[in-house]
Amino acid sequence: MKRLKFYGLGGQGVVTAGKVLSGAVSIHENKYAITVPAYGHERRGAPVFTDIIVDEKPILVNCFVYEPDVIVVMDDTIIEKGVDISKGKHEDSVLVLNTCSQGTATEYKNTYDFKTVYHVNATQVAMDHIGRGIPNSSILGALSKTGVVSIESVENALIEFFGKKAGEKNAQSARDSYEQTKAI
Amino acid sequence: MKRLKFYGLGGQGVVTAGKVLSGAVSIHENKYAITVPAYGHERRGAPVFTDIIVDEKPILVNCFVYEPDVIVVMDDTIIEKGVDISKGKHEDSVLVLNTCSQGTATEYKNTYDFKTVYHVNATQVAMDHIGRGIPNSSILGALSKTGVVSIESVENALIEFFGKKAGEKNAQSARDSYEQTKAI
Amino acid sequence: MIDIKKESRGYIAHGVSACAGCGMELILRTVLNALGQDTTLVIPPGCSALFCGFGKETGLKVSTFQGNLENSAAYAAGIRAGYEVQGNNHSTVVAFAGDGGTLDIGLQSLSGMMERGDDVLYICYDNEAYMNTGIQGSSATPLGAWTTTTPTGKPVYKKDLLGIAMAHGIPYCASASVANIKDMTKKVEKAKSIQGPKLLHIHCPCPTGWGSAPSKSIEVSKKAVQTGAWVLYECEDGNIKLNNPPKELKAVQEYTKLQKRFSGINEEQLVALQMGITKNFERLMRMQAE
Amino acid sequence: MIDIKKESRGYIAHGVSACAGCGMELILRTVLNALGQDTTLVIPPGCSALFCGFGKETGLKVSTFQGNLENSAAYAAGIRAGYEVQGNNHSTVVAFAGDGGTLDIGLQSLSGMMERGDDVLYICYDNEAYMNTGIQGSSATPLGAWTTTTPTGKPVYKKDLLGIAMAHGIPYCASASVANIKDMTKKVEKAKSIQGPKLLHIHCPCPTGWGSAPSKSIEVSKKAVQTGAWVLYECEDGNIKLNNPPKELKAVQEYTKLQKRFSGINEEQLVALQMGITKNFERLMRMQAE
Amino acid sequence: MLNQQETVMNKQKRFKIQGPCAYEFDSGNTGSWRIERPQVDFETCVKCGTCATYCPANVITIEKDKEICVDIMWDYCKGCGICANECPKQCITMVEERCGK
Amino acid sequence: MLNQQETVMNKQKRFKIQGPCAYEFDSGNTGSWRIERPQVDFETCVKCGTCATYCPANVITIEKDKEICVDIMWDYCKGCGICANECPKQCITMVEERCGK
Amino acid sequence: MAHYKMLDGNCAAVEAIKMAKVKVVSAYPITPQSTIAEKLSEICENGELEAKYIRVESEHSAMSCAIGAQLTGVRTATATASVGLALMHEVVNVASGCRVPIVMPVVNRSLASPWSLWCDHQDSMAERDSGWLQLYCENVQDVYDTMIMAYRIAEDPRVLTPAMVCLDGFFLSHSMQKVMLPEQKEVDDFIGTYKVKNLHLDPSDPIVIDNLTGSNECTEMKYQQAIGFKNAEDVMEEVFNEFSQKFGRTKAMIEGYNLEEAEALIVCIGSMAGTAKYVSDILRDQGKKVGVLKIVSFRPFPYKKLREIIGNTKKLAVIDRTTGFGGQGAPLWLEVKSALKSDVLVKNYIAGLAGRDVNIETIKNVYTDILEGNDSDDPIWIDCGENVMNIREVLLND
Amino acid sequence: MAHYKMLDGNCAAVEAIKMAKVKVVSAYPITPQSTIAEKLSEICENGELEAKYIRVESEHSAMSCAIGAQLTGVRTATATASVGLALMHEVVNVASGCRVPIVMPVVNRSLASPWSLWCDHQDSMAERDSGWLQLYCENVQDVYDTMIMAYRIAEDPRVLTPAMVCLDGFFLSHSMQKVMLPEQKEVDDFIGTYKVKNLHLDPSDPIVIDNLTGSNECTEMKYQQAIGFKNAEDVMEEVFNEFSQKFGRTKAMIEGYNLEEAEALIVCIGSMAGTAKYVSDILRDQGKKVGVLKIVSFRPFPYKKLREIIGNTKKLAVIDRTTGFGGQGAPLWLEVKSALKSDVLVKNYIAGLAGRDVNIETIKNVYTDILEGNDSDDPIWIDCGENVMNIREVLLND
Ligand SMILES: Cc1ncc(C[n+]2csc(CCOP(=O)(O)OP(=O)(O)O)c2C)c(N)n1
Ligand SMILES: Cc1ncc(C[n+]2csc(CCOP(=O)(O)OP(=O)(O)O)c2C)c(N)n1
Ligand code: SF4
Ligand code: SF4
Ligand code: SF4
Ligand code: SF4
Ligand code: SF4
Ligand code: SF4
Ligand SMILES: [Mg+2]
Ligand SMILES: [Mg+2]
Repeated sequence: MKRLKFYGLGGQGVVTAGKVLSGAVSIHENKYAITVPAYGHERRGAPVFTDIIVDEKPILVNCFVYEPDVIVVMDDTIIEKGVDISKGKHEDSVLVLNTCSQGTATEYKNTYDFKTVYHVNATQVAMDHIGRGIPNSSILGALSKTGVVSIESVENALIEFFGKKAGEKNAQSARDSYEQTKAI
Repeated sequence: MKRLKFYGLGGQGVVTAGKVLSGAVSIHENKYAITVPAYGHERRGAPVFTDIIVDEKPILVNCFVYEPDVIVVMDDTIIEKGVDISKGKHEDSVLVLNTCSQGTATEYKNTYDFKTVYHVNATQVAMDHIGRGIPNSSILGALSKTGVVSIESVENALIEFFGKKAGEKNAQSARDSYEQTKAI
Repeated sequence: MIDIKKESRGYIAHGVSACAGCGMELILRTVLNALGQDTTLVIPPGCSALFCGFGKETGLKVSTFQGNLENSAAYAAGIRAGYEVQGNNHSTVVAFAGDGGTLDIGLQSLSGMMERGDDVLYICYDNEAYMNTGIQGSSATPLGAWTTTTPTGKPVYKKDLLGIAMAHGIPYCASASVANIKDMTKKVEKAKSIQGPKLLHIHCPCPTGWGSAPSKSIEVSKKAVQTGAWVLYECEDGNIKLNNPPKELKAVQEYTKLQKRFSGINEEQLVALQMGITKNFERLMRMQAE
Repeated sequence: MIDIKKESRGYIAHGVSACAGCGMELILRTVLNALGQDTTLVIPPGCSALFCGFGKETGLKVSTFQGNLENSAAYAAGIRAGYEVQGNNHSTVVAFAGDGGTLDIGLQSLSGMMERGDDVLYICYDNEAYMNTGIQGSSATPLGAWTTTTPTGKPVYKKDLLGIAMAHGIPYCASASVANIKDMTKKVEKAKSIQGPKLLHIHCPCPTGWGSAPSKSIEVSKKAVQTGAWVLYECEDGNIKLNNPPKELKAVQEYTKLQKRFSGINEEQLVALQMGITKNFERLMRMQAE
Repeated sequence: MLNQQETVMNKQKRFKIQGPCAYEFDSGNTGSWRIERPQVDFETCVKCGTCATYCPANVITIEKDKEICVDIMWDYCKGCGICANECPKQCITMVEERCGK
Repeated sequence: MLNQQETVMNKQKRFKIQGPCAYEFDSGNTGSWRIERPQVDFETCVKCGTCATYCPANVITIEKDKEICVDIMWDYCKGCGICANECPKQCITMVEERCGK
Repeated sequence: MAHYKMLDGNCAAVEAIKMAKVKVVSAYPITPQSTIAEKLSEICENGELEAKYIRVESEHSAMSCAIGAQLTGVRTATATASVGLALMHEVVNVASGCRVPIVMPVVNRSLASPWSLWCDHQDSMAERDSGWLQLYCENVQDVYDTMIMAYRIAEDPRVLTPAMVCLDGFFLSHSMQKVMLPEQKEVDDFIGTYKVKNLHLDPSDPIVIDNLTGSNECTEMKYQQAIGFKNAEDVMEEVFNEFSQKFGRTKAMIEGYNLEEAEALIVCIGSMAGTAKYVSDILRDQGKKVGVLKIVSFRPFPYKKLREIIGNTKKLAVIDRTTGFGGQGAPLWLEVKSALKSDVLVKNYIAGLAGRDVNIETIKNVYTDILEGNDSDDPIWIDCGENVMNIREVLLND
Repeated sequence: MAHYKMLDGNCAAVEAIKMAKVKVVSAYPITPQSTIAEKLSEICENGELEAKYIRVESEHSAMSCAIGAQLTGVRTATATASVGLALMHEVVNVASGCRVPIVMPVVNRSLASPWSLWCDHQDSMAERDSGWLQLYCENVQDVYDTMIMAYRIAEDPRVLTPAMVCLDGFFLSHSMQKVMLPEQKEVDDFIGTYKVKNLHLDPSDPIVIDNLTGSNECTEMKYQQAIGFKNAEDVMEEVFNEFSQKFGRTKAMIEGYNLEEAEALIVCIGSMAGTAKYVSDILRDQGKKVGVLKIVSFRPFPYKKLREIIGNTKKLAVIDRTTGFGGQGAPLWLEVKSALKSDVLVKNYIAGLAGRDVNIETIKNVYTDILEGNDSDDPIWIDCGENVMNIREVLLND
């Protein structure tokens, strides 16, 4: 069982990323996944997070993730908004980070003591492929690097989710991001 | 404990008669009484009945009267409306009947096998004293003959209930009726 | 299927326990005569529910649902929808509710029905108080009238149901009265023929609640029309037409003096009542002129 | 007593989580500025409840009760009565509710309040849908507008709140808009000064629900006024006055084209929308003339 | 549509119903409420039908050809007196229902 | 009436309250939402106050005497752009909040 | 001086409201509550009660007005029954959650459907988790007394919980009985003037009431309510004691009758308790050791007191005047059964629905059945007709 | 062919409604139900579902429209949550009393006050006597399956009782999970077309529905409802069996997990059952003999099955996601406790109120506590903060 936590800002498609991921593993990999949505009260602007649990066998547990194996951060400024992305992190937790700077990635790695940080400029990749800086699809490409899901499944799930036309662009965005992702 | 059942028609003041009686014994005789109201659904016209229980000590029971000791019939045509006034009557039950005819009284006595029937033309008495044929006060005068309540208490209760002016007329009506009542 | 134990003319039993002289009884008979058998009634609690009967006995021959006090319009909308999806567009679905069930507790569901455009005929018989529970004041009680909850006369004016209906822009609404049975019948028939939400607001004399003589129910209604306390008019597609309006309004006392509920009215209230009536009549005449 | 953690100008915190460009935020600020501290607010669920805050934190400095969606007017009437019996006639009791909380589920309690004549100021900010639950259609949604529950455009016209209010004969009601802040302020002040039930119906641009650019919230409201999609007027003691009405109405497209909710509108709907707007404007002009 | 009813009737069956409903069309004996009853002066009557129109209980039949041209169902007439009040010829009088009372 | 508040203040006391209520007046950091920020050309500005009037967040102060005549509270400005859209002189431009992004 | 007066249950409730000097009244008529609404409007208008009467357009608004008004710091009154209470349901929970200690007479009447005008406890039992105290009355004196005590209990700072005072429709609401009324001053002394330092509205002292509350605090606030209920038990004890000292009538959360060496007890609520007592007297005379437990406070439910009071009795017949559809038993039975060890036979009887009379025969039958002692899983529906599935046979299109 | 689809709980409910081919829909949005209303309106408009969508102005009208429409003889749909369900309360009882077998998803959310958007079972538990079946779901597949089965059960002529299918707000309503969807034809075969020969409106075949009913018949009609609940147990058994044969997923009114020689069991409802199972697996691995009882059907409550299924287990930890103010325990506990002999320790835990997470720790704590076995009268409020009476301290005029 893998437990993931996605952090981001409203409008970045955090919840969508979670949904697509669960589709990718559930439908395209014959595994199981559930999303555990945290729904806030604010109309706009609050940091958003979503939890996903992935497993080979049907998932029984239905509660929030407290000790994530994978932490996905879709906006590297989120820590300035009072969000502690390291909450519940354990020895083997890895980080997937959307950032334009390797420096930031290293900083995260050191500050929070991650074994591995996967990073990519997902916003830029998204901009390149879909013309809008919404990094939900591209960050999933980066996530594939962790082995939680295959990039092919992500591509398929994106096409399914967004429909053929938009889906393919998003799939390309994910693939591109997957290829650009670096692990440190 | 005495159990009474009043039968009459809408507009005859059946419920009022019950209330006044319970006031008479409760307030003016230091006894206890409760009315058990039967509330129908019809807007108008249905036969009306009300149950009263009278006792020397506080009354515990709160349910309808099934075996009345005293049956008060405020309209002698009520039996034509499908009402069985003899329901639950026992050996010692007495009848108080508003009728203009001794014959009817006798008929009731024989048909239902009452030990005693107290009868009076209560409607006429009411008409004489209050100008309207509403026999509620006058029938209470007749009822006094049975010993359930004293005529003085009835008079006092009527004055209390209707206020001094109207009350006194009603009291006179009760007294007059009391005096005219015959037992057969 | 209704099992006829005692036959009647029309769709209602002759012997129902509405009070002697009840205007509502006459209204419902008139309405059903105009609508015919292919009708479904929704009747909320209130005096009209007397017709639904008690136990397995009923006083109605048409298919009927006795709903709650506040949702006649919603039940009717649901029934209409149910018929529609089964291809039944011919049956008339009618809510027949009192003023309390319409202007007070049921106003919201009525408003929703009117806004959505549901094909329902809503009829409010207005006896101007909660009669079935014992003559408590409603928003339809006229200024100055006694009820058990307006013991010194109602301090505010009657709510204007047709004004509210017209603000909803429904295709047809009208007032009617037992004072004019032909007019009422015509309006019911017209309403039946129109698609969409329709509202009839029918003045309903209630001897018990108004303290009028049972024999005077029609007379008092006529006086209401002659004094302008009740204005007969209709509004079709936004166009207002008064039906045979009095040339000149009689003084409101002609109307009030027939009813005990106005016996305690004071001078000030009477003046206000008269003023409200006159203003309303003039307003409607003006709106008609447009 | 409010414990100020971060001070603000006026009675509302600067940083509240209403969307960027939200018209409702501007409305509530304007309203409270005009009313001042001696105010009690009733706020139902809906976007305006954001100001009530979360947990022990609030964005409001005035005494406030967050009620239910459907009974703001009744809560306000109760509060008014409570103040009155304690001799407080000075505080303004205000219900501040959305269109859903006013024209749909809350209409009945509002109607009751208006009929009884309770001394309450009722303000409806009208963003023309249920925004807080995710843009579902309300009775205030205009014809042709997309919402999640009117996916092909709403098939019927918007409910006429002021029409309904005027039918209740309340002493003062008016429409307002963020397009004209001065006018809004004046109306709030006037409403405050009048005894009895008052209603303000304020057009409220909602970039999130309307699919308009946040920066265009004022522009779109101005277009609403210029096209007659929103008419600024007031009704005092039954007399209607349009406030600075446009000499000539612009075509409704000027208004609709700024908003994605109208992007799917078809020709027929557009014609109907335009017709409704023109008719309404003319009707009001006529009523003013009287 | 409703004319289909006749044919449909044939296919009707008794069902045991659960829940509240009524289907026996019956009539109360509201005639017993009467304190006064309308007495028509058939001579004066012009058979205009006004009384029938306004009778809330719908118990008046105008029989133009019969001597008793205004026929009242005594089982149901509540004795409200509306017919008497509205008759343009004032040919209806309300008389005490029961003599001697 | 409200002026009494000051005096009343003295008699205030902390109460333990049961049930839901809020009394800490606080402000969210809505400035962080901005993607673009309004940049005022102080030269062109005529200090008319239109921007301040329409700002939903009420974060604009017109300081007639200062060089920075249009003062914006950056902690709260949401970057909606209404001020820019409404400025009659069009002297407000929305510029990207974070460079390089 | 205290004096007797003939009152029905509704008038007794009004008398108590009047003597509690409520300041705002909002009520909507419904059978059999209507005379409460009428009487209250009358005394507001004639000055007997210095209060404002709000003629609301529904029960939902009646409760809303009462909450709004009481939040400004005054005592308020409303009253309802049946579907009226049901229509309030949503806001009934607001009153309790906001700790607004309204005292409300509920004139018990069956809920639709089927439509009925008559008494059972379905209406108030459906509110049993709504965070209100629930006190049930046996007779008219009880209605008055319970109302008066309810103000003290509900408003106590340790409790701050609204209270329903439930009286059986018609059997109490319309039954005339003589009632001992105290002097106004005695009542004033007993319940005091209303002044609660909890949530309230005051423009010169603003707070924001009932805003959105997070998962991190809601449990706590609800727990506070639970504490309110716990405290209510102690407060009731105090108030009952003081009441009996001052007014001479004994009260208890649970009242026993003929308990001595009882072999079987009927556990019941409301007006039927009187009849049960009466029958138990008769049976005692016949040598049968039977008695009655009357539950006065259903919320909080005095389960510890119940355990004590039953002593060694091993047979309890619990009569519910409501159905409890789909549960193992009806509400009262569930509470009683779950409070006791399984060596006590606790049998459930459903009786008195929609006004069906719970008469001497009914009670006797229950005693006979419980004394026989055979267990049964499902509740026993007393007086339920034969042929129950065939009461409606309709000719319909096939 | 049956196939997997990613759905959240709300969409799964909509999928079931669509495949049941309802003909009239009336719904009012409320968090977290709103997407049900939205999705239904969408598929009504785009023709995926041939039905009329009535955009009602309140939940009260939503239920009223549904009742009205279904009375004409078609299947209808509505859905709600929290205060929305509370606002329907009055008419919820009409649907059941008139035996209109509506199937309604209830997306569980806490009731105000305090205002909360999040999950607990207060809303549906307050309707537990309203004469509706209540089925609770564990996961999204379960939502779909339960909805489909609910039509069969509710509409069965032996049952004729409406059904609430309850799904935890957010935890299910907004959780994406993969769901096996059958073919339309399979569903058609399973639930059949709607045709009930009970109360219905038909102008060519008139009857009068829901008129006033006397005390002499109301008990009988309510007893008919009770019979409906009794029958529902058998019907469920049949439907569950047929469902598992046709669709391969096993269902039961009460579902046991890790029962073998269990020393202690958690009894619970809804989505927390999954977490409880997960934890019990972990603890089993650690040698602790613990398991789970998931109550699927709360109405009718399967108390006999409960007695059987617990076997020799002597410790039950009942977790209620609601409060049960003023009762000895919360609703689920009351049912469980009253069904069992007193040699079984049945302890009540209150958890997960207003969205508070019932997580692995919570469950572990419950197991630890119950295994220790000390009795306690009052429910234990899990995760309730310290200092609970002091969470609001306000400066106010004295
Ligand atoms: C929710 C609810 N509240 C109260 C009642 C009680 N009630 C039944 S009929 C009625 C009066 C209705 O008045 P109206 O609609 O004017 O009809 P009328 O009795 O005057 O014919 C009331 C208040 C009810 N049935 N339901
Ligand atoms: C009885 C009830 N039903 C539904 C809801 C859910 N709800 C909360 S806010 C809202 C929308 C309100 O719309 P509106 O009043 O127009 O305010 P807006 O959100 O648009 O500002 C709804 C439906 C509720 N709170 N109460
Ligand atoms: S009270 Fe009035 S409306 Fe009701 S039945 Fe009697 S006369 Fe008719
Ligand atoms: S959704 Fe609309 S009304 Fe609500 S906060 Fe956002 S912009 Fe304002
Ligand atoms: S109204 Fe008079 S004249 Fe006309 S038919 Fe009747 S009785 Fe004859
Ligand atoms: S008295 Fe009344 S009921 Fe009888 S016939 Fe005349 S109008 Fe009809
Ligand atoms: S609106 Fe423009 S010109 Fe006016 S003050 Fe603002 S920035 Fe200056
Ligand atoms: S961008 Fe918007 S929030 Fe910022 S100052 Fe301008 S108007 Fe105000
Ligand atoms: Mg009425
Ligand atoms: Mg809105």
